[in-house]
Amino acid sequence: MILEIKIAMLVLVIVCAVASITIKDLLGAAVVFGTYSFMMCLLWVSMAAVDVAFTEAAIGAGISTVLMIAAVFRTTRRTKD
Amino acid sequence: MTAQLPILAIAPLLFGAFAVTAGRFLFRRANYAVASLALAASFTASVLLAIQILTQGTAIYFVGGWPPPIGISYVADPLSALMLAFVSGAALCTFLASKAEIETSYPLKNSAFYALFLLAVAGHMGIVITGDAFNLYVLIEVAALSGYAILAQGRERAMLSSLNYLFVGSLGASLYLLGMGYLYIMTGSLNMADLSGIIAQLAPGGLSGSTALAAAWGVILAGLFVKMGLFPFHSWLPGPISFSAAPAAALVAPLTTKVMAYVLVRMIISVFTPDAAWSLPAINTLVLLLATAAILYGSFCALAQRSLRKMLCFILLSEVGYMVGGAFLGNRAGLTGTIYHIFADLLMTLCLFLAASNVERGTGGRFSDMGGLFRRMPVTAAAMVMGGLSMIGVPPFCGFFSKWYLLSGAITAGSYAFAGALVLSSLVNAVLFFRIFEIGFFGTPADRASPSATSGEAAHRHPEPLPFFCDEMPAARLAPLCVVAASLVAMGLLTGEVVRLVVSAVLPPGLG
Amino acid sequence: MPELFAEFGNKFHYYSYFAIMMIGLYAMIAKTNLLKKCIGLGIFQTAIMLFYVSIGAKTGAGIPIIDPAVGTADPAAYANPLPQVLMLTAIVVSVATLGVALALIQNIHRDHGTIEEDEILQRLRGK
Amino acid sequence: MKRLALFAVILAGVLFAATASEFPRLGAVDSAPSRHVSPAYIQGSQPQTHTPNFVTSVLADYRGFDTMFETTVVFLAGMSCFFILRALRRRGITEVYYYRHKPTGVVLAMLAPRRVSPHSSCFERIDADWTPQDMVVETMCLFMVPFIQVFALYVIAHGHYSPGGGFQGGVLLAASFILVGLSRDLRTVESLLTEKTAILAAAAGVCIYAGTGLLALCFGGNFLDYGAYASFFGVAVPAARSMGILIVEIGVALTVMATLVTIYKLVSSRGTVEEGL
Repeated sequence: MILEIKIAMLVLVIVCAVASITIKDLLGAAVVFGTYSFMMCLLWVSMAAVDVAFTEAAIGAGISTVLMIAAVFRTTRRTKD
Repeated sequence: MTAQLPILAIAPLLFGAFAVTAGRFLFRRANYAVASLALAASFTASVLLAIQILTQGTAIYFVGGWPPPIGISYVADPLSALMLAFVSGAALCTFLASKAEIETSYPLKNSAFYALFLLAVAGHMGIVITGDAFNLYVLIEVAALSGYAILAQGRERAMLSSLNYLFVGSLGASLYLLGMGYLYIMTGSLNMADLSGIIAQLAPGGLSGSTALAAAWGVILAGLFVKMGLFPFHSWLPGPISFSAAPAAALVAPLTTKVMAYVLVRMIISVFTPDAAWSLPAINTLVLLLATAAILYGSFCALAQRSLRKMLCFILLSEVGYMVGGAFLGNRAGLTGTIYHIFADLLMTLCLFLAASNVERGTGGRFSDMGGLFRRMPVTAAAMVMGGLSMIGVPPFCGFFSKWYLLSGAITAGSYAFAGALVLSSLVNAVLFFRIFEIGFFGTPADRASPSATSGEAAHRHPEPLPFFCDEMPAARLAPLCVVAASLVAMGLLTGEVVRLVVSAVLPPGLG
Repeated sequence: MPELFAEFGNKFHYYSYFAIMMIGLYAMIAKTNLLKKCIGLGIFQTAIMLFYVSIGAKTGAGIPIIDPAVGTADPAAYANPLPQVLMLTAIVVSVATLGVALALIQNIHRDHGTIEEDEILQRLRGK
Repeated sequence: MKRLALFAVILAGVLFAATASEFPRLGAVDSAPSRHVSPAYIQGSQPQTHTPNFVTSVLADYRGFDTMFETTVVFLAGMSCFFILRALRRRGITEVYYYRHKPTGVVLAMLAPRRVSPHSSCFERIDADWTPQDMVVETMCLFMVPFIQVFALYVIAHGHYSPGGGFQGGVLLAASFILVGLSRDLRTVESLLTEKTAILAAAAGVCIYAGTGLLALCFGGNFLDYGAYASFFGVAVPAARSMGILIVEIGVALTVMATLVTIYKLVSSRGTVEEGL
């Protein structure tokens, strides 16, 4: 895989990680965390780890995000940090 | 069939857990019996395994028929076989002793509790016997995840402290995983025996020759310390154990910290080998310092507590300091003391927590409620005296011998601060327990507003002389407690045998 | 100096994994919101998985499924399957932990009406 | 506090970065992990287990014991959520059910013992926070469900030859149920896969895995040694291992599906399994 793309994906992963812990809206944070997982999954495809990427796409970006959104929906959306 | 014993010790727990889960819908009344049967089968298998290993020597079991390092292996050496028997025995005693409490603490959900309990025990037993570093991580998670769930039910703060435990525990397990990643990237193997050989090749003169291996050791230590609650990482430990319902605390408190200390010893003996593990003076000094601090911190915080279970939690913290400190004294006596203390402390903690749950049920957990304890609950109080004396370190009990080894190790190593902390902590323990004994023996019985007699309006007005066995628990709860208390003495009397057959058998012969 | 740059170029991905790990750790230590802590834990665990998966990568290697045109004579033609298997396990463990954490958080919200840790502690102290 | 945490974290990061000096560079073919154990998997997978996908053979056979405990962890997560969150209804608590009259849109609130028959043609039960739903979204989502499930079964069954296997297939199966829950309501999911069925299926899945392992003892193999079934199936050892892998993958998929649906149901309804998202 081309190195520049890999670097770009790493940067995106870091940006998503920072964004998901700084966003003050928990629903937004949960969705950005899903994006983070999906970026991570792309990075793993670039490292030839297709099984792991498949699992991460299904579990990390799919089910985890749904569970987290359900929890936000049943608790509260606002936070002060 | 004897070759299959290592797996037969764990399989009953797994199948028992699945059976009680299904049993919630199929044979609800028999669930308690099924769960105890699974625990008893597992205990039998592990005792048979321990006898076999102690007479015939180490056995290695290839799971799936694949030889290591390709497959996963179970290593039953004298240390792990005896520890396995102790863990399953402790779980069986806790389970038998707290039948009534499980049924009242978790109404409608007791089948789920049985399943979680059995899987927690299976996880701890797997940690003890596995010979594969990554399998250890998965088993740590099995043990921890069930622990988070069963500790969550209890008084109002139980949920929050259990969640805190979940965060810290997952962090610790992740750090262990990271440390294993360091080892894997340097060696390419995950099997403990294989790892040990490759590490000896890569860093013949000790870990200081390789930054990555030294870092691996540091990260693994950090993860294990977080999991076992050594001093600066202790904040998660007192909360869940003191706020949760009694059966969960009596299971988790004796097992978790001891099994993690066992993993530490296993890492020193089987993965890094003692020479390499002790080859970094900076880590040794730091860890000894932390252990000393943990002993002092635990002891002094225990002095400030007003309730029995909280006090025991802080004693637990100082005991972690004993085990970690002994493992890093850098000599044979210290490591012997640590290994012996893992067994001794498991028994002592189990005895005290079982007694404490009886006391809490009979009179209430605060010291002020415990007046007249010796008259009201003589058997429980006697067991508590035995546990307390062992914790202080009075000779016929096993607590004395572990302290003896640790002290001699500390003096050989010239680490007088650690030796001083050990002695001081014994003194503090004496103060703590004699204070309880004093309240229990000379204190006046509080009004009988105990859980068993809350409607005692009449008792207020006509205080009658208390009958002898008035509040004592039924025999089903006392029998396991008595067995554990008796084993404190038995373990103390058999110290020589244990050290000769178990500890000397696993320590490398050339260890100074 | 050029050696230092070359060293950095060879190792930059390790540095970025540690950076992601530390972002997660920071969230777990400094954030008071319990869900944010969950997200921090997730980030920390994923960074460790990334570290493992990168161990298994090989330059010019294909995915770890037999390609009949290549055969298995040369192991360097396939990525290392072992770290991938380990991380499959770790991913599943992390979602299990997340599920339990969310269940606990909901119960905490039911009991205390908030999921900010400092507010809950204040209320408990107030009682 | 935050500054201190930031400082500590940066310090730890620098310490970690300092330890990276001895690591092999990314993609090194001659690093220790590439040379030591993994070639045995790459070269042994096809002749020993008849499985071209190394990840599947390592996951379910060479290191099948890890995977068994991993499945146990999933099962444990489901039981933990049930134990922590499930609000089991006791008698004597009154609840309100809401029913919507379809032709007019009038909503009835009824106290618990009384309820409209679930088969009523003109009333439908709705959530307390019900909002009008878009028919297009609902219909399309329900239309997708069978395709997702067929793909999930393909992923499970084809795990030997392509990326995928029990976990991924199980997650996809769970996702199909969750899609129903998101687009329709939780009661439809509950009627498709009741809590009792889900818990029994989760236990059965792990039992299939552990039972496959334990049964091997009867045929003279070690725990999880699928090769011991060769005489039973009447095939060669590698083929027996391949079949064993398939059986345990099915168990894994069953557990993962049932557990994830259970967790979703509990988390989205605050433990009552009455009203979802």
